[in-house]
Amino acid sequence: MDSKPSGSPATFVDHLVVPGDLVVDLSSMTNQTIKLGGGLRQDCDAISVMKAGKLRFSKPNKYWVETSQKRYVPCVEDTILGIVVDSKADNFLIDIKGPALAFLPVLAFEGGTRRNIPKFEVGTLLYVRVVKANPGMNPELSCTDASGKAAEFGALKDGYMFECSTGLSRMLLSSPTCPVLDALGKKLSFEIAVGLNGRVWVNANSPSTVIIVANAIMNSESLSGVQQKIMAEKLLQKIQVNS
Amino acid sequence: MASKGAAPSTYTPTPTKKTRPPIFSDSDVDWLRPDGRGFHQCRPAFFRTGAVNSAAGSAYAEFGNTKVIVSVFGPRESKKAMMYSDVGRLNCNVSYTTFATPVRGQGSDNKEFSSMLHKALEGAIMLETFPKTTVDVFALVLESGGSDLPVVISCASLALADAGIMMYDLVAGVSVSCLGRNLIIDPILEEETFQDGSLIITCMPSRYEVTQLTISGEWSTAKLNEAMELCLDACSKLAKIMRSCLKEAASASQD
Amino acid sequence: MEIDRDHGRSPSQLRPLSCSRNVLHRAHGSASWSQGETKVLAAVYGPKAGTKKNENPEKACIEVIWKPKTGQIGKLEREYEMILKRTLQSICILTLNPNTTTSIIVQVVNDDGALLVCAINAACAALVDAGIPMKHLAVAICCCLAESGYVILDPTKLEELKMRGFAYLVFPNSVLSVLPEGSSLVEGEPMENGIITSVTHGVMSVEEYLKCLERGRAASAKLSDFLRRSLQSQLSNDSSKAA
Amino acid sequence: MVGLSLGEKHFIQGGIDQNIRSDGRKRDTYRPISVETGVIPQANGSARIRIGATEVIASVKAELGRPDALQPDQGKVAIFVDCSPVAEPMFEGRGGEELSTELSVVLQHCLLGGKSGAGAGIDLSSLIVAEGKICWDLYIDGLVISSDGNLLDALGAAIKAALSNTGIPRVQVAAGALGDEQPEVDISDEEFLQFDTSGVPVIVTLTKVGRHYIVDATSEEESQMSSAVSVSINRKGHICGLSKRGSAGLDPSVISDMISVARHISEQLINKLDSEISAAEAGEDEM
Amino acid sequence: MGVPDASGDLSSEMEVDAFRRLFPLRYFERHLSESVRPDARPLGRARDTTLALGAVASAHGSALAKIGSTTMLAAIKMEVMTPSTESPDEGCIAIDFHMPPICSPIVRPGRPAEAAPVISKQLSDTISSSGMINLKELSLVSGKAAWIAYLDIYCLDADGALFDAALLSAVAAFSHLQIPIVSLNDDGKIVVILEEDDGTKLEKEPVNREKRKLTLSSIPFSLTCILHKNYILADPTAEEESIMETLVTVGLDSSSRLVSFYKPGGPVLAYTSAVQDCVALTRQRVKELQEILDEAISGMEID
Repeated sequence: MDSKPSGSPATFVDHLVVPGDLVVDLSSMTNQTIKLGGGLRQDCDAISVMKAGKLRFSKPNKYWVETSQKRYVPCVEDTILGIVVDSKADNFLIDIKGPALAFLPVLAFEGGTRRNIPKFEVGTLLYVRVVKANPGMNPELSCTDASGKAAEFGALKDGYMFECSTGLSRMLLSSPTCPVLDALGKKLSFEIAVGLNGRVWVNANSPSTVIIVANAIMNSESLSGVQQKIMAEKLLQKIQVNS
Repeated sequence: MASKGAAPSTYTPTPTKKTRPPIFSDSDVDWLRPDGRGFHQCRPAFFRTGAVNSAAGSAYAEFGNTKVIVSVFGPRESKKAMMYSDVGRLNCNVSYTTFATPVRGQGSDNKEFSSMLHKALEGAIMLETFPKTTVDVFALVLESGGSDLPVVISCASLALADAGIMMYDLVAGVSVSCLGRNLIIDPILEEETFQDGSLIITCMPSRYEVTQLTISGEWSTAKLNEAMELCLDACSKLAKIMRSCLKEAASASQD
Repeated sequence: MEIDRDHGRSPSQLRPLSCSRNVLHRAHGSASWSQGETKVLAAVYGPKAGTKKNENPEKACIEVIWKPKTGQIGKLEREYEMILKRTLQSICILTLNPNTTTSIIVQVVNDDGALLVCAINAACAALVDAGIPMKHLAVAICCCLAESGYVILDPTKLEELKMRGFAYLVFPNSVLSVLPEGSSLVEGEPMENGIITSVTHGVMSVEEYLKCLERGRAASAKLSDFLRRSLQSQLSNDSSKAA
Repeated sequence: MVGLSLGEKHFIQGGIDQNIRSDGRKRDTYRPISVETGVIPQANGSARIRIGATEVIASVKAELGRPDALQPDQGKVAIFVDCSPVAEPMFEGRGGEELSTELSVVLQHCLLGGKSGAGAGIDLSSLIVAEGKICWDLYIDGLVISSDGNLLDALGAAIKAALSNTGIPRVQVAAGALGDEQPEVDISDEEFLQFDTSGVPVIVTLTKVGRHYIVDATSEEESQMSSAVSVSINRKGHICGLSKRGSAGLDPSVISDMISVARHISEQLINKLDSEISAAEAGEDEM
Repeated sequence: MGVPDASGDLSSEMEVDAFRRLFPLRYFERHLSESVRPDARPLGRARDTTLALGAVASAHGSALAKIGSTTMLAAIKMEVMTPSTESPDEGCIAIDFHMPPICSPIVRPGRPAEAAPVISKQLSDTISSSGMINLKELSLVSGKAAWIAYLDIYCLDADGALFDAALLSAVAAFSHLQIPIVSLNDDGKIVVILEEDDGTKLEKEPVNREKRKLTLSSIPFSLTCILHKNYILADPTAEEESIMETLVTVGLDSSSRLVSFYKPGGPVLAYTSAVQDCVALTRQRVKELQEILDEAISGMEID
């Protein structure tokens, strides 16, 4: 753990914190702006934790608490997997595992106009981006990136979707590539889309590959990096023996 | 403490000697009413408005042992998801306390009285002055001493006036019991138990209009007319008392 | 005067505690908490959209449903629901998810004394598991007064029958802080743990109540240590893989 | 509810003003009445009444029970009305509850007399088996099958018909029961006692539309009413009950007038009903 | 935190009523900083309290208590029950607290108020813990018959501090309670002996000639306080309760023993000093309430 100057929160970085812990004392920090991420709040001069998890710090001044839940609280710029539950004249209503349904405006597609409104059946799985997440309003989604390009956003056809905790989905997206995906990717070819809201979609040529990948990911829910690797390799060995 | 689970069966001890019902035989005209009133004499009426602070309007009425509180709330949004209506809704509810009746009751809502109260007041309220909204009239009978419904109705119209709900007129209610050959006005609980017939009139005295009339038991035309006369007369007297109560409250608030 | 307790417990010794999180698959957060033979299971669902009638839509609404071991709920359970609801409302940050409802279902598994405090502890752990934003954690403790005026903590059902007074106390967890010792003054008062919730049964003198308070406060430190440790041990499983 | 255009409303009101209603009737004529008795074999008595498109069924069930402590020499009668969703989709679920309670209450007032039991259409003391110990409890149930106005009159007539159709088994009380003990009874399944229904009143509802009042209003006409008075009158011409509906107030003199009109009409109605009932009973016997 | 500042600027130009509705907390804090409450009370003073005994003629004991505009009507009806086998010579008390729709705009018919069962439970807990009533006094014939006292409390007007008013009306109803004289008849049933029969020939010896009044030892009273920042407000109104949510109810009996210290959550934590302050306020209040009760009882005896 690198020690930092000025009565700083260094002692808690990368430690597990629980709600109520005061982790940063602003009065002892002079002339420094800090940025707070999820799970932290400011209470006068003290920064306190409101969700249990691991306190993270990223240079120069970002703090957040890494948490893992079954519910998703929308946050701007998150990429997530949503399911169409209804379509209205102006919006699709999308379930994103959050407290409220999200709106996906029918024009929020690359080159979207009134004339080429896409048709989505109820139940369609979409890879989308959160563009608005204000308390008291339904969150708003978009199927384009910030420059208006479709990028990879849009409907996901075929494949298999399963749910996991938000912590696991964040781990899958982390860089460098997480051990389980790394191990699987060396032996199998498959497509994967991970939503930060705890939804993962997998597609491959053979159904057995999809099943292996999905199980490997679900099993890694509470495993450490090394354990993940071992677990994935064991699974892969099994199919190689069988085939 | 309070027995949990299987509640033991309890009973109210009754007097040793069965008090036989007072028999008002047809020939006997000279009996006295239990409270010493004349046949055509009402109990002294006491009204007070503003009994409940948290309500928009309220009134308390006491006729002998009959004690009633009525609160009026609104006009406020309709809780029942109703269709659009260009007139207001009136919602009435009458309930009894568990100790209102001589035998400990359940203190439940009285659906019959609730609907009667509604019918008696409906015609007097200018419902078109508060479209889309509801006025709630809730009555609680603290103690039942006979003629409960007419007292509730009179008290409710006073509470409505206290709440500033627009009305054509106050509504006064009076009942008459028929016991044998005699007509007695404003019966008490004991008299009601043995009555052969009853007649309840609620009316708007200054307009001389009957808003509600309920008769049960067998009546000849002559007796019916006599009873109606009696009631209407009492209603107009009652309305005077109600009016003076409102005036008093108004002048007190001005001071 | 000493009081003999089962298994040679000392008066302020708590029964063995155990807590496990994420015990239910479908709930968004869950925890089971046991103190000796008393065991309570709590499940959290939400936040869901919308608040109930008569609740402030500008805040999150908390709903508590008490499920007794057998039979239907009566006045006692309604009181427990109300106490739990008020207690949890005061530790959660309600302004963050306005117009949502979070339901907490408390299932009694076994009652061997100190049921209410066990339920509060279970509910608190379940809220952490669900990632509901919280100001701080709460720990609950049951103090009893024997006829002789002696205070014992965390009674069993058998001991409860012999007691003349009970105080159920809820404290915030001890604050782990970066602030230097002594500087943390709350409006002129030294930092001592205030009471979140207090419910008493039976008669006692005011001095006896204050004694209970003091003993409860001392024990609450032990409890919050345990809560922190149990939350951390389970968190570390999740998070270490990312490391 | 009935949805009417402004023109239709004027047409109905205008017709009533000119004493010719939209179905050709005068203000004081009933629609054709048909009576059928014994429609529910399981009940002790039952009848179906059709007045125009309004159709109701009444059934009477008798059970042995204990008399009230206050009135040890009388049996008990309870009247309940149910509005079937068949009659109107609005009655689905709890929708008909309000109307059902209202109808039940009015019928109880009109048929059961005062609290002491005086003036009741049914002689309550004839229901007693052993004083203070056993009596018959009559459960009278009304069912609205099709509703086209004037439900009260129809229900009143149906109950009257059902009561005259009712046979109550003869009961033998075993002697020798003492004190608080409940005596043993022997219910005969052959001998039945008939009710004396001559005292059962009929209900005449006068509906005030505009300045006039009409009998036997259809639901279209009822939607135009300002108020209605239902009077229950027995053969002697005595008033046995009265209840008022509708929001508008009425002048007392108008009420007196309405009562005397109702009394006049009730004579015709009672005769008409009696002949229909006896015809129906005769018809049933033949079958 | 832009809102309070903005309101501060506005307050000079805004009408008092509008200010009260828009920024209720700010409005109250303004008053509190001047150590006064919107109804002109000092912080620690309870509202005017009145007590009338014997308000319900059909009950055996009754009382009407008013604290400010919070009004409670309590009535006791005595019925006879067979005592349980565990305690054959004890009677029983059944307490029920009702909030009929007349008392508050929040309560609607058919949907009972959430608070009602909780207050019922608190009342029976407080009355039983205080040991005010000796249940043995309610026994009639050991193992055969005992009184069950049905105490029903109706809230007629809800304007804060419901529990305090309910408890006051309950203890007052018990002190007004007159137990009817009864005897045992041949069927083993308890029957009432009418007053006028007294003195003349009695068919049966009454079983409870001496036990017409309950001896009430150590009567409990309570005071609800609001904790807000460092302020303690005694006897809050409904408006105050809705704005400042931390409530503490302290119950003390006449010998100053604590029968209840009830603080269900709330954003403000109670420190030991606040606990002591609340208890001290309650001590004062108990003296006042005891006087009010004594006065009401002596008023009855003169009549």
